[in-house]
Amino acid sequence: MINFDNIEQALLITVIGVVLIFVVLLVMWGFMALLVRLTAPRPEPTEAQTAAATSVTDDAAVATRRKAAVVAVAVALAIEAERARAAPLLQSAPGPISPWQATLRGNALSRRAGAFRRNPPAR
Amino acid sequence: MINFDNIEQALLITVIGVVLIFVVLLVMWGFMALLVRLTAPRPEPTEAQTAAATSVTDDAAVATRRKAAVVAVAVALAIEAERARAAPLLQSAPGPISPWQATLRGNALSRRAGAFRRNPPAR
Amino acid sequence: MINFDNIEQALLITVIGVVLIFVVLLVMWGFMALLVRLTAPRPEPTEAQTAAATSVTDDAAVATRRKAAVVAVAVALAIEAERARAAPLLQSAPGPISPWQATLRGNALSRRAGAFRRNPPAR
Amino acid sequence: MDVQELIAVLTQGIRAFTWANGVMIAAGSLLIYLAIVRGYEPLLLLPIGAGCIFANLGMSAYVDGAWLATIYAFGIETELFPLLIFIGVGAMIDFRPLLAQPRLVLMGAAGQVGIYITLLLAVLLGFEMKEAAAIGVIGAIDGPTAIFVATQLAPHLLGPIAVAAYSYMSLIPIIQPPLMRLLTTPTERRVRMEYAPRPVSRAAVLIFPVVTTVFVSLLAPAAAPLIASLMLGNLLREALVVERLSLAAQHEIANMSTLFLGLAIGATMTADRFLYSPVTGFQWQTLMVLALGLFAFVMDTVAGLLFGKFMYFVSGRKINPLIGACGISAFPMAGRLAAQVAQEEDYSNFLLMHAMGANTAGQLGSVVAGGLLLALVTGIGIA
Amino acid sequence: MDVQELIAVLTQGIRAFTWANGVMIAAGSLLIYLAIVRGYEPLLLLPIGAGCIFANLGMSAYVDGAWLATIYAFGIETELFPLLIFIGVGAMIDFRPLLAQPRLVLMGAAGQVGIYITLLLAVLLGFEMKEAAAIGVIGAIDGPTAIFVATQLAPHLLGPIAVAAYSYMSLIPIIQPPLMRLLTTPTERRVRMEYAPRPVSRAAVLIFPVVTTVFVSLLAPAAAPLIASLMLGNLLREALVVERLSLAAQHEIANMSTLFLGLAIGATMTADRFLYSPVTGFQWQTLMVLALGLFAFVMDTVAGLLFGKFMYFVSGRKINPLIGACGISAFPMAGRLAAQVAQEEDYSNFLLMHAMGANTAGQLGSVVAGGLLLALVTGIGIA
Amino acid sequence: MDVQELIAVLTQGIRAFTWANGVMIAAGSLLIYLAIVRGYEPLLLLPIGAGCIFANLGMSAYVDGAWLATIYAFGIETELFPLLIFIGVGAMIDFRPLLAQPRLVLMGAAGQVGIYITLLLAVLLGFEMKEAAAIGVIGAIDGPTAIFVATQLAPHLLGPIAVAAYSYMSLIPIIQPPLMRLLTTPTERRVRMEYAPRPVSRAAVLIFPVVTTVFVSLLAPAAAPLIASLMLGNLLREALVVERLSLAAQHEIANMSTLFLGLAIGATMTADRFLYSPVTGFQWQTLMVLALGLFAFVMDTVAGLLFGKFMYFVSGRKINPLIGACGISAFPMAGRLAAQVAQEEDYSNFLLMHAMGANTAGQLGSVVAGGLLLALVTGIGIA
Ligand code: NA
Ligand code: NA
Ligand code: NA
Repeated sequence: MINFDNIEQALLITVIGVVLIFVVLLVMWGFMALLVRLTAPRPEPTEAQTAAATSVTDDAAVATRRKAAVVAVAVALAIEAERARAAPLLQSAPGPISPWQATLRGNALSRRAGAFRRNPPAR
Repeated sequence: MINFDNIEQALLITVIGVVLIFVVLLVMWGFMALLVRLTAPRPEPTEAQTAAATSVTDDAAVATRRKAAVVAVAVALAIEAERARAAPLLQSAPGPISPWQATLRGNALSRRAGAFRRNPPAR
Repeated sequence: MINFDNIEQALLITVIGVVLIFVVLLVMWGFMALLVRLTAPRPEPTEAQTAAATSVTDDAAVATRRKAAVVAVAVALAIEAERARAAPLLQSAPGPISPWQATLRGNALSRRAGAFRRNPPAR
Repeated sequence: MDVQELIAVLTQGIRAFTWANGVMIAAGSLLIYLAIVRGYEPLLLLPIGAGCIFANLGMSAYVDGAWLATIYAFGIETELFPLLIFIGVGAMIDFRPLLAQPRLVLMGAAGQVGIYITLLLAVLLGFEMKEAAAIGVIGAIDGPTAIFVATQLAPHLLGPIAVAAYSYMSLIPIIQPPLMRLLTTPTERRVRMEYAPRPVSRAAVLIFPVVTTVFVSLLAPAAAPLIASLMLGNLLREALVVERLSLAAQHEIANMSTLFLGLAIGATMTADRFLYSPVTGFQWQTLMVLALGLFAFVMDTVAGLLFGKFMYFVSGRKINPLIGACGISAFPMAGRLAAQVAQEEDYSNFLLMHAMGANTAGQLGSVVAGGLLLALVTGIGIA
Repeated sequence: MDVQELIAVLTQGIRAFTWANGVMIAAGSLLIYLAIVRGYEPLLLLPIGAGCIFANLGMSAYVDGAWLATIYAFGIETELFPLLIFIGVGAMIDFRPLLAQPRLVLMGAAGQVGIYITLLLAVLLGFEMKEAAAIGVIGAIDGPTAIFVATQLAPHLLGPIAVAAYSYMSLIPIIQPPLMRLLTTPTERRVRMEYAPRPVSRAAVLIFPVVTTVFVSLLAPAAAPLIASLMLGNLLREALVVERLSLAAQHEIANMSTLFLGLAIGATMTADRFLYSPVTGFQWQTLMVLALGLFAFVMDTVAGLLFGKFMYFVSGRKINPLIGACGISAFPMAGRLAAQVAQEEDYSNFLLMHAMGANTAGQLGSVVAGGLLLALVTGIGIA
Repeated sequence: MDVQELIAVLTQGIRAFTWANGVMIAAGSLLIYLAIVRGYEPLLLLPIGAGCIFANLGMSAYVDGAWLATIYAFGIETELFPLLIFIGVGAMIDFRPLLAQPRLVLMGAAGQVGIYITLLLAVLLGFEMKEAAAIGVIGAIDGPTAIFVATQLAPHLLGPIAVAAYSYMSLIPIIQPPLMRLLTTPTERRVRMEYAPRPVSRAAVLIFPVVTTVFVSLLAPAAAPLIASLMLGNLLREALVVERLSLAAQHEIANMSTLFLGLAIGATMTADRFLYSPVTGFQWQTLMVLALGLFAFVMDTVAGLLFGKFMYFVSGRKINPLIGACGISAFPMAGRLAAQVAQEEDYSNFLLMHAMGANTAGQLGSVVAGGLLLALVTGIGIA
């Protein structure tokens, strides 16, 4: 029942297929690296940036700032991902909120902003 | 011009058709009754429910409550029916409110929320 | 290479085509004028209208009012045109605002409303 | 290119135009007028009216390659449009009132009797059996069912059948109340019905559409696509986890299908098939279909009310006979109407839940009756 | 499976790729660039650009069974997409400014003269009559009309015609103002037009689309689908009772048709038909179509302005000749542009209402002109 | 019409019904149960389940002219539905995390190895090469890719393949974590990855989809429609100027395609092809496809994790091997899952950006792998 020709062919396809997918994606790597490098926005350090760059020198501070950035990005990404799933929530997608949701959120924001202004909203 | 074969057949179809529709829907009755009975949520009387059940004993009160319930349901249903017609309004359907509606409602609520007026939201 | 038959035909088509388009649109002019005239709302001058008509007599005032009307209409039309382009904004079109837009607008309005707080918005 | 040829080309449209086309354009305009000014089922009568006008300006469903013919082939011949609309209808129906009072389902049987009485009358008037059945199905008082059945039995009558179905449907508030008052006594109309429904669990609401589809499809395979699409829509609604699809069914899909269905049906209403053909003369069958359609509506209501009276006696005067009139389908107008007429007699009498139960039963009954009719007429091989 | 065969399979894509494909992909990318960065009619040029790229990667509209060929067959060959877009366009147009000042309708005739001048020039350049007419119709300055006519007269030129129509349309703000300033004097541009329109009743607004459909369809049956779909959309808009359908026409239907129309048209832009064929060499006609298209835009504007000047004299200097430039269609850009140029001369001169009236007249005129052209060219049986 | 004939007509549905149909209806109901109650990919499993039930009630994709057959012919045979869904998917993907860390793209290669291991096993189990490849492509762990490839290689296995693809996809949170814990050490899972991405310019984000389409289409023409539709969607998203089209792709088009795709695929699951045929007996291949599909999921994850460990060593312990598991695709669940498992070990370890990068790489890899597989299997002319 086993067809050895088929198996040979399958093995061949497997080897070629696996090699090719790596080759293609390696090329993609190169292309993407190049693309991002070539189109990178020209670094025009403003005064503020320069100041920041010089003032923060110890590694710990850098690590902390990096972590904070990562957290922020992660949260943003997670929110984005959630949005992408429940796609109707995307950008100005149709019907993202019900009338009262909008109202209550506005309300909540107002109240929260009033009471805890020193403590920026937790999330 | 009148085709008696046709009329005979039409009569037959009429009789069979009317009988069958009743038979089918009778079976549906049985099925639905069974379905609702078999899947009924287990009655687990909580304390509050028991108390209510015992405290309301006179028929008039029961009737009044029933009527109230019916009114509520009727109103809800009518609203639902209206909604189904004007389908864009359904649940989180697209575009439930205009931008300014949302704004003004938020406004109204804020005003009502007068308590926090002194600290206007940061943004 | 030049086919004189074709050119003759093209000239003929041009003449006929240009004449016909004018003829058709001339007929449309007549039809439209007639349509608007025949279906015009019966003029039933109310007291207010009559009063206004008599009180404003000097040409300058008429011109001013006319200009104001034109401005209003022009602005309205321009808004309409914008809307028609960015059609998602039409009437109760899907997704006119994002949740946070709504919230922040409500917020902004609240703050602005601060000055006139004694006169809550009419609606 | 001489002058004569030129004139021939330019007058082509006018020369093809007949007085009958003119009358049909007037008829299409009338439908649009009724839709816009009178509010008669505008979502369907406006597109049908427009399609009718277009059909009589050379853009009928019978001109190969014309845009309305393309739409007709795409959605009517394949029967997709009525089914897609049914998915949307299913997503708008709540079967809880019916599940809570399952005996009301019988009302949905009585309300279909008019189908058969009309079929009989149509045969007597000389229509072929298939035509008679297609005309009778106007009595299902449910647009998509009528169109689905008529497309299979008598596509050449699709225009008048659809127009009858939808225009009388919008006349329900005019047709039914007089019959209600005629056939019931004030005492009967004042009957209050107990509302002590069984609680309907979520499981029941989810199992119901699935089992109903299986059951009806086995018993009336011809009705299978109708019941399947209706119940699919209902399942999308009740599943709660596929709101995207449920909303798509109710909006995008339903809106597009409704617009194109109306246009395509209107596009069948050419003068020579609807009014006057140079070959076969006046098309009397159009008027007869319209008249028989009205008859079907009346007969359905009468049968429903009489069955309501029967239930009134059988139940020991506990069932208000008015809800018999909801069994005709015409969801959800008939339901609200019965509740209103009951309140005319006694303002504190709330029948809405019962009326809506009977009304959804009518929706079920219409589909089943349509399928049985198809089976009986096509299955037995009547010419 | 030997190595050679394997290499053959894996290099299949690359071997089929020619330098001309590369150039076409660059052209497609340019269209996308113009759409995104310059904002040139992005809703159409982006899909056309993408379709052009795909077409040159083996996914053209001419590969049987390929996805873009399926979409092409579904919506372009049947002419459905431009008509569906027209339903949406109709639902966005307000004809009140035109109804209130019906004499402006003549502007819509003058703005079509460029169609015929371009046709003449194209014939002189050696194009077949049908091709010349299809190229001329770029001068209708209305995308769906151009595509509808070109599909029937010269489907092989659809790509360059659509690209010309849409890319020049987005260039209107660059093309028109210099011509306006060249052909009119400041005195003429400063003319203020009285705005004392007749009140337009709801009845007029509802009767207008119906009667216009009948009238234009009879006179130019070839234009019937265009005018019918445009006026259907307008009727949906003005009916007020079918907002669901009106919104569906403007959004769901218009968005999908626009996306797929763009893709399918782009998918006709294969290198061998657009740029260089190994068999027939360079496809000069592409460049000629693009050049003639620009010529058509200029000629339309010139004709419109000259007619505006004519009206200026005839009316006793009461009509501002600038609004003649709105008769070209290009709704609604041309209308707003004329009002702007007038305000450059005199900030307190408000022409917008008149300009929009002339602009909607141009929309009507474009459809009529397209239909008449089709009738004249196909009807008379020119090879 | 005698009684026997009548009974024959009325029992037609029941007589055609077999025990196998009953089992398939139960299976369809199970899919619906899993979709609604367990939340397993409800957007697809609910329509597939419904379609399966309908298919076993006489409305299969194989009944000429039936509504589901019409939908099948319209969107599955033409391959339009998966491609339209891909336009929507593309419009939801953000490639910035990948562009910022391009080396992660290799993860997307490793995660496709399961495709080939499964293909090998399927061949060993006696499947034809095309069938084996269609089964293997379940290992692409990407619904539209699997359906696109299976439609071309083995349409008769489309049902089980789609069910496997989507039901296991929803089981990712159950399948992957144990394998992650088994194949990696706590030390490895605690590796923190630096996040110092290059800034990604708008130009890069816009050029990326265009160049990727060109590159992949040239290398694997069979994958061209997949990559083209995915990247078209992404371009619509990133263009910002065509939000209408982007939203239409994500909502209207995606919703309708999803619903009809699910129904049409379910409609292929007739008892005689899926379970038991009176002619050929039990259809063991269904169970084998389901088992092989699970195997493919496991193998992909294993290969991804092992490659992750390889990268961990190669990079000097700077790459967390968990993100290897994201290369399987299953966008975006796999990405979030890896980040979660990493946080189980160390709450302050944020891997999400890297995981999402690898995950989008997996999406790319799936498409490329699917295309290469098609090329290798069909191109070389294996029977
Ligand atoms: Na009925
Ligand atoms: Na024009
Ligand atoms: Na994968």
